[in-house]
Amino acid sequence: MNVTTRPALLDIAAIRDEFPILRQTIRGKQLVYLDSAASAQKPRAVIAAMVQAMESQYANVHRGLHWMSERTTDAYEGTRDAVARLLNARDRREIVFTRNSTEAINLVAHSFGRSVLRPGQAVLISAMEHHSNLVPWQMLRDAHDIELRVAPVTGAGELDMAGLETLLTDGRVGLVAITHMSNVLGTCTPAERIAALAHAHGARVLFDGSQAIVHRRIDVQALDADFYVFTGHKLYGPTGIGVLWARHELLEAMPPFLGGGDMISSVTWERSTWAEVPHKFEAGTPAIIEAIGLSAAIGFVESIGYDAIAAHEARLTDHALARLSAIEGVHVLGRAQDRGGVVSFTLDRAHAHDVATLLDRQGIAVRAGHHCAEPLMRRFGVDSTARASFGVYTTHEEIDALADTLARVREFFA
Amino acid sequence: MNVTTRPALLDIAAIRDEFPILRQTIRGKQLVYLDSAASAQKPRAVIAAMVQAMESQYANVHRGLHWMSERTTDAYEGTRDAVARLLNARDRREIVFTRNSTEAINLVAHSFGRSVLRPGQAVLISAMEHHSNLVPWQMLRDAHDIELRVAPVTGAGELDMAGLETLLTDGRVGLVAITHMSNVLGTCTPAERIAALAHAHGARVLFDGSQAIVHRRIDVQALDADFYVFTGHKLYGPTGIGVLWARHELLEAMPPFLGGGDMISSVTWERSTWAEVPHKFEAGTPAIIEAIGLSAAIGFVESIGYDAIAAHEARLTDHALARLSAIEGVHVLGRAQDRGGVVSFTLDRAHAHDVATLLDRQGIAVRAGHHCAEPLMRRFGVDSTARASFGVYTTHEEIDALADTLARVREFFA
Amino acid sequence: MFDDLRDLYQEVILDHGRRPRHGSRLAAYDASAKGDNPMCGDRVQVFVRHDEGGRIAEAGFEARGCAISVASADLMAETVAGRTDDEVRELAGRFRDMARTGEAAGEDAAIERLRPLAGVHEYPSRVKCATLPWHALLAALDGKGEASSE
Amino acid sequence: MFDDLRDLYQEVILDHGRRPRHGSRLAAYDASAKGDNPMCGDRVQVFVRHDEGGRIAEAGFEARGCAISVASADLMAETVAGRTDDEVRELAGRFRDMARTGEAAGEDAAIERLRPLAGVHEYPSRVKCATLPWHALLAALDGKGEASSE
Ligand SMILES: Cc1ncc(COP(=O)(O)O)c(C=O)c1O
Ligand SMILES: Cc1ncc(COP(=O)(O)O)c(C=O)c1O
Repeated sequence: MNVTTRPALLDIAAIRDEFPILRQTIRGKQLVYLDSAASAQKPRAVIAAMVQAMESQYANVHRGLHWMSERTTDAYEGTRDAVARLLNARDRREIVFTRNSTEAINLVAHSFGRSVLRPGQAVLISAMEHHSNLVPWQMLRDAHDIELRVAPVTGAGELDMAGLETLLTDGRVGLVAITHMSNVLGTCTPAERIAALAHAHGARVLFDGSQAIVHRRIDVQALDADFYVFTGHKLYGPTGIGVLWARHELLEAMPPFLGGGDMISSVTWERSTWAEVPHKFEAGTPAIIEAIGLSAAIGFVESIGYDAIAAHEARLTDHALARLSAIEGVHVLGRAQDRGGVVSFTLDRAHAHDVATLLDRQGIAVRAGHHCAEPLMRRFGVDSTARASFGVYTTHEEIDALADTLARVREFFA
Repeated sequence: MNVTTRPALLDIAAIRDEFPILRQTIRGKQLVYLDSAASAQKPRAVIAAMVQAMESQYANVHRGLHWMSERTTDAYEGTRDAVARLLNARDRREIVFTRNSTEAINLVAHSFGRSVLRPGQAVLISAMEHHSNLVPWQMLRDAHDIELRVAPVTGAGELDMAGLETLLTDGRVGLVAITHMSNVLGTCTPAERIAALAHAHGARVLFDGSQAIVHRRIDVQALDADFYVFTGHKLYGPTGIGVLWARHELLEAMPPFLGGGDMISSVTWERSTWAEVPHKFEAGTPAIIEAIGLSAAIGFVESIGYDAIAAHEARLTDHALARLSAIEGVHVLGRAQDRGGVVSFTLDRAHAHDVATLLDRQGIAVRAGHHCAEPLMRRFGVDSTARASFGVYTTHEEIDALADTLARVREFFA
Repeated sequence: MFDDLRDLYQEVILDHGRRPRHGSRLAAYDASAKGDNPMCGDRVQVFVRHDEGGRIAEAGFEARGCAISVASADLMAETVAGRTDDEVRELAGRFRDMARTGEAAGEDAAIERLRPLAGVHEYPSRVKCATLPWHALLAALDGKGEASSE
Repeated sequence: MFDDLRDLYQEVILDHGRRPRHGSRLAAYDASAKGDNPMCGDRVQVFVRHDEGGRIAEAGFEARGCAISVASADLMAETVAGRTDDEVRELAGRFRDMARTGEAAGEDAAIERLRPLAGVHEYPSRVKCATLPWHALLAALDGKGEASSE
C-alpha cells in the first residue's frame, strides 16, 4: 500500500508490444479486443514462462526427489508466495489453487457451507452477482436448508447498503458473498464497509474478486475479508488456474473438498488423515504449468503497477462513457461512482447480438448476452446487453473505433 | 479396432527430437527421465499449440459472438471430438473436461455417488488403487452410508478375480471402480472381464485409465465401460486438463457437481435449470488453452500409433525387468502377465529415497515413495519403493544407465 | 461499412426481425414448446394450431432474441401454415442444413421462402439463432415441452 | 561415481542410518510424538524420558525412513540427552538453520555432533528428512501428539 504520486501514464505502445495477439487482423481489419472482462489476452512473459517450464524444467510436483521435480515444485510453490504478496495475505498457506473463481466459490460452498454453516443459517449475496457466485449458493440452499438472501441493487447500479444491512439484522446470516466488482455494470462495491457490517452481525464475508483484481490493488487484510477468490485468465494469466484465499483458521476448520493424491497425510482402508493446509484442498496433480504462468502474469501486472493501471482504465472508462452516451439510442447500464473498466449498453431497435455481429465485422470484439448475470438483467429490465471491457492494452483510439462504428450500426438498424 | 501388423519400430531419435527438455543436463549429466508415470514430458506440438492459441487465437469460449471467441470455441470443442475419437465414444457429449483424473473421479463420487447410488449400496475398488481412486470413495462412505469394499490383489500383483466376484455376489455393489493399470506394479487389469462381472451383478463400472491410456488404445465401447477417466499431463499433454467419459444416459441422470457460469440453462433467484450434457458439468471458464494442448497431445500419440507405442514399451519393460532382476539385492514388485511400462523395486540395505537421491546425482530421475498407493505398499510389506517408468521417448540405453548406476548404488550402501 | 453483412441482414430479415407478423401467442393452440439458447439468452416459445385434416392452421411465437432469431421464427410461422407435421419435419431438416452450409436441397416454394436466412452459415455462432425456433417447433410437434438449441 | 555425495552421505550418517543406537521405543517415557512427511511417507515416533531435574535422561525413536532421517533421529537422540527442554529448543532452531543453509551458529559440542547433516542443505527435498525427527521431538516436548514436517 505504497501511496505513489507518480503520474501513472502507461507506455501503451510498449505494453501492446508485449501482447502478440494484438497484431492480429480479423477479416482484414485490425483486431480491437474489447472483451477483456470475459478473458484477458496473454503477455509474452506469461507465454514464455509456460514454454520455459515445458521445455526445460518440468516434472510432477511434491512427489519427486529428483532435480526436475524439485525445481518444478519450487516454481509452483513460488506462485503461492507471489499470490500471497499480491493479496497481502498474512501467510502463504492461506493460498489454495483452484481451476478458476467458480471452483473456488464451489469449494467454499461445499466445504465451509456444509460444515461451518448450519441448517437454518443464511447466505447473503447481491443482485449483481455472476452466476458463479449465485448458483453454488442455490445448490447449497437446496441441499442443506440454508436460506439464500439477495441484497438489492439501486437504479444507479450500486449495492443498496441499507438494504444489505436490513438483511443482516436478524443475525442468521452466516456468510456474505458479494462481488468486489460487477462484470456487467463495472460497479466496485465498498468491500471494507461490507466486511465491517458482516462482521458486526456475526457473518463471514467472501469477495468475488474476479474482476476487481484486474483493476486495483487488493489487500485482504485491509479489507478484513474472510475469503477472496479470483481467476487467472482475467489477470493476463493462463486458463485452468484460480485462487481461493481464506484465513488460515478457516481453512483449518474446513473439511477437504476433493479427495485424492497429494491431499492426504496417511491412508488406510479404514481412515485417511489430511495433509496440512493448503495441501488438503489441492487433490491430484495441480495445474503446474498454469501456476507458473500465473506467477509471470502477476509479475507483469506488478511491473506496471496498479496505480498506473487504475489511472489508465479510469481515463478509458470516462472516455467510453462520454463517447457512448453521446450516441443517440445508446443506453449505458449503471452509473456507479466507483467503477472499473467495464461498460454495458443497449441500442434502441437493435438486439445486442446483432450489434456484436456488426462490430465483429469491423474487427471489434465485444460481448453480448446476459453475461452470466441473468437476475441482474431482469433487475434492469433487459434481456441482454452489449459490453465493452478494457485491459492495460486498450487505447483511446479503440474506444473511438467502437463509438464511431456503433453510430453506423445504429443507422444500419434505423 | 484396426488390427495392424506393421513391425511397430519407433524412430526414437526423431521422437526424442520432439521433446526439447530431453536435451537438458542435470548437474552436468544428461537427463535420464524415468518418471513419466508421474507426469510425461511435452512434445513440441503441444507447446506450439498452446503458444499459438495464446499468440493468435484466444478469447473465452461459448460466450462470445466475435471471431476470436468463435475460433477458440471451435478449438476447445474440437478437443471434445478428438477425445471422443480417441476413446471410441458413441457421442461427443459423453466427454466432460475436468482438471485431472482426480477431479473426474470426485465428480462421479459426488454426482453419481450421492444421487444414483443409494445408502446401503457399496462401491468396490481394488487393493492397488491410487489414492485418487480411493479417498473420494472413503469420503462418500463416511458422508453417505455407502459401504467400501476392496478386492484383493495376488502376490504376483494381479487383481484377484475370484475375490472380486465374491464381493459382488450379494448384489449390493452399485459401482465397481478399478484402475485399468497400476501406477506402482504396472499391472494392467482385465477391464472387459471386470465390466462383464460388474454388469452381471447389477453394478456400474468405472475405470481409472490415468496410466493405461498412455500405453494402449482404449475403446470404451469394446470394454463396455460406464465411466472412464484419464488425465492430460500423463498423456504428453498439459497440466490442468483431464477427462471424464461416461455413458450419455448416466450423465443425463446425474445432477451437476459444481455450479456457476456456462453450466446453466436459465437462472432466477428461485431456481436454476441446467445446460445440456456435457456443459452442465463444466462450470466456469474451462481450461481452454490446456484443452487445445491436449488435442495436440492426442494428435502426437495417434501419429505414432498405439501399436508402435505398446511394442516399444513392452520391449523396454522386458529389458528393464531383465536388467534389474540381475542385480543382487534388487527386488521388483509384482510380476503380472499383462503389464505396462512401470517397474517398482526395492534395494536391500538402502531406502528408496536414498536410492533416488543417488540416481538423481547421475541425472537419472526416478520416483521414490508410496506413489499415492499406501494401502498397496502395506499389501506388499514395504514402506516405499523406487519406481522407473517409461514413455515413448525412453531408450534401452537409459535403462542400461539405470541398471549400471543401481549396481553402484548397491555398492555405496553395501 | 457493413456491405458484406447484407448477405446476413437482408432487407427481408431486418423487416421481419423488426415487425414480425406472427410474433404473438395464439388465442387457441394445440401444441407449444419453448426453445432456449443458454449461452446467449435467446428464448422463444412456439404455438401451433392444427386443422381437422391435421395440417397446421396457424403458427405463432413469442421471442426474445436478435433480428435473426425473430425473423427466422416469423418466416417459419409463415411457411409452415398449411403443411402437415411430416412435411414440416422434412423442411426443418433442409433448413438446418441450409443454415449450416448455405446450401439447401430442393427449390420448392417453402425453402425459397426461407432462403434469406442462408447467409447465417458464415456466422457459426449465429446459426443457432436461426435454428432455435425450428427446434422449438419440432419439440412442440413431438409433444415435448422444451427444446434446446444444442 | 558418487564422490560429490560424500558430503551428504558421510560415513557417520551411513553408519547411524544403518545401525541406529537409539532406534527403539523407550521402556518408560514421559513424552512422545509422531512426525510424518506425507509427501514421501517418512514417519518417526520420538520417545523422551526426563530426569528429576527436568533434563532429558534418554531419548529414543522408531522410524521408517531413509538413511538421512534415521541418522538424524539417532544423532538427535544422542545429542539431546542431558539437556533441558529449553536447550533442546534452541538447538533445534540452530539445527534447522543448518539443514537449510549449511551454516550453523555456534561451535559448541552439540552442534558439532550434528554437523555431519549440514550437507543436506544442497538437497532441498531431503531437508525435511533431516528435520522431521526434530519436529517430532519439539512436538513431544510441547505435549502435542503429532508434528508434521511442513
Ligand atoms: C493410476 C492413477 N490414478 C490416478 C492418478 C491421479 O492423476 P491426477 O493427479 O492427474 O489426477 C494417477 C497419477 O497420479 C495414477 O497413476
Ligand atoms: C464477477 C465474476 N465472477 C466470477 C466469474 C467466473 O470466473 P471463472 O469463469 O474464471 O470461474 C467471472 C467471469 O466469468 C466474473 O466476471
